[in-house]
Amino acid sequence: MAEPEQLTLDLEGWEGPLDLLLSLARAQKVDLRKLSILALVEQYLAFIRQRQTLQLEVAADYLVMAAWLAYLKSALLLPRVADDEEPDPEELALRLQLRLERLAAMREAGARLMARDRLGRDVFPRAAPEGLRTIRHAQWRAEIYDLIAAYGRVSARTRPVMHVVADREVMTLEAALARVARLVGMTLDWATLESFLPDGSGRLRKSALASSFLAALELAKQGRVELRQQAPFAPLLLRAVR
Amino acid sequence: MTPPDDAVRAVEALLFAAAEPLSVDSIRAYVGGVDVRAALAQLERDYAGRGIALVRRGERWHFETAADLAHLLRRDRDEVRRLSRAGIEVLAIIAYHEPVTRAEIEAIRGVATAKGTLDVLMETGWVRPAGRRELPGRPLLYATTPDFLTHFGLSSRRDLPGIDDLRAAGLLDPVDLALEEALEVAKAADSD
Amino acid sequence: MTPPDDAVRAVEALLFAAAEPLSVDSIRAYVGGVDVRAALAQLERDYAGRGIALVRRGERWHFETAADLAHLLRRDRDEVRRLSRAGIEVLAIIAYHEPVTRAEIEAIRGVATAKGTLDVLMETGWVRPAGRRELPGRPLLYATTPDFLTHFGLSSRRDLPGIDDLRAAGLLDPVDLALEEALEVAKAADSD
Repeated sequence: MAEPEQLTLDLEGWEGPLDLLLSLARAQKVDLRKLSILALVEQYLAFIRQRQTLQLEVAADYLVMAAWLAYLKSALLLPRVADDEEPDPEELALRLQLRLERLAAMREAGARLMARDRLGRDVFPRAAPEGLRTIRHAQWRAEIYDLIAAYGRVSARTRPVMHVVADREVMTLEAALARVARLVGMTLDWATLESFLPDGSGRLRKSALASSFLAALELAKQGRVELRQQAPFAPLLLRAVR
Repeated sequence: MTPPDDAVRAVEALLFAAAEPLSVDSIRAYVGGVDVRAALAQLERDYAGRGIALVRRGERWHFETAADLAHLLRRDRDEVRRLSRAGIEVLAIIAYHEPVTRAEIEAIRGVATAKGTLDVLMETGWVRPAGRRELPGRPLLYATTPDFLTHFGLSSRRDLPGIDDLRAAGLLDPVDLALEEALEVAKAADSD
Repeated sequence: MTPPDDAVRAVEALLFAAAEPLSVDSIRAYVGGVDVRAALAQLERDYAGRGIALVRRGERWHFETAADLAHLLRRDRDEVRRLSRAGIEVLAIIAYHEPVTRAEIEAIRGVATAKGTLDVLMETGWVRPAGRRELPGRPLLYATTPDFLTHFGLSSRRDLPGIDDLRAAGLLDPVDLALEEALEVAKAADSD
């Protein structure tokens, strides 16, 4: 039967119904393998009944266990009926016993574990080890392809304007203006526009002709040269203004 | 002490200076081409019976103070985390059954395990997730860590107190399996 | 080692576990009525020539790693590292344009270049400072090193493919795309 002092214990003190059952089993002071399951069941039911008569709240899982144990008790007490539908009460009792043994084994194992010489409590490592250091050396790697591809990428991003200009031979208006203004002062006579052009290939010559023509018009507007043309498409002549 | 050779001195200095236990491989990474295992064996002999001991914890080695001097050195301030009863029980179940799912832990304890209990155990560094069980829902498995062995002074899990007896008694087998075996035994006895 | 007596073992363990060097008095406070000085003298003899040494600093005692083994406590490890995209671009610009200032690199890349990028390149050993440009502020010039040529398998910088080679290899494709786009736009404008 439940011992009076256990009744004063709070249910919160147990980690669930199995824990309570194990505590009661321990009170039988026998090897769990020789435990009287019937006696244990009666203790549990008595304990729960006591709690209820005291009108204390009993957690649902304790009541579920109580109901199951009440069923087990009646099955164990009543004569066996050969019936495959009903689980064998001996087997149910055995299962409960096995569970209690396993929980008891783990509880004891936990206690033995905690009682070992524990690092930082009973045995100690060095409190102030020098420590080990790993010095990492970077081994830098890059492939030549990465390098030239990167340069291609940079060039692709920034070069288009530069390379278009470099590819074309042109004479700018400023250059033509300077050249024509300089050359026209070196002769007193009429001279054709073509004679002011620099030597060079066809493309540069075309560009220079167009620029020099514009330069001639600009210089005429400024009153620095005179222009003369005998007929449409005839050579364009220019002369410095005195 | 016997004057040690260079390899023994090197391993000794290294383990002494290390902030945590070292595996044979990491010792070798520092000291180079010496017979590390032979040096460890020599050190174990050199330190036998002294105030400091060379111990193996899992695959890692370290020096610690001799266990029998605990009474001189014991510090019981809050340096060692105090586990709750549930925490101790869950740690024991994981250590003796690993790898184990939470459902398996709960089957043994007969009670739902608060999430916080496993969290605390993981925070101590003694328990780690260890993959998943190939079952519906792929539940997470838990196992102990090398730090667990270090903290509890175990050379390996085989050193867990009483584990051989528990295994021999079938107390580490699930209840269903144990039940079947018990019934077999009973049947065999009947048929005699 | 000679099997030590209890006093020696106690002092040994205590000094090993202590966070700082201990005076004879504080050792005595822990280990009680033993001859601490005799124990220290014995330990000094025991550890002579080992990987660990008992040393006295002023009036305090502690264990430390033997001085001649300090070099073992560090391990060198090579790690292969790759340059970032910015790093390789800056390196390429230096290689093609050297000697070149940071401002010039930025002008060519069209992007501001972090100081760290040049630092990393100098760390690789492929780039070196190469004097200063005689401009206001005297900006530092950068150039490649002989190691650069070695690493990239070049006998001289002239081996680097020129712009025409790059174009032929399709490495300037983005330019052609940009050009085509510009022409498309011009054509569309004409047809209006």
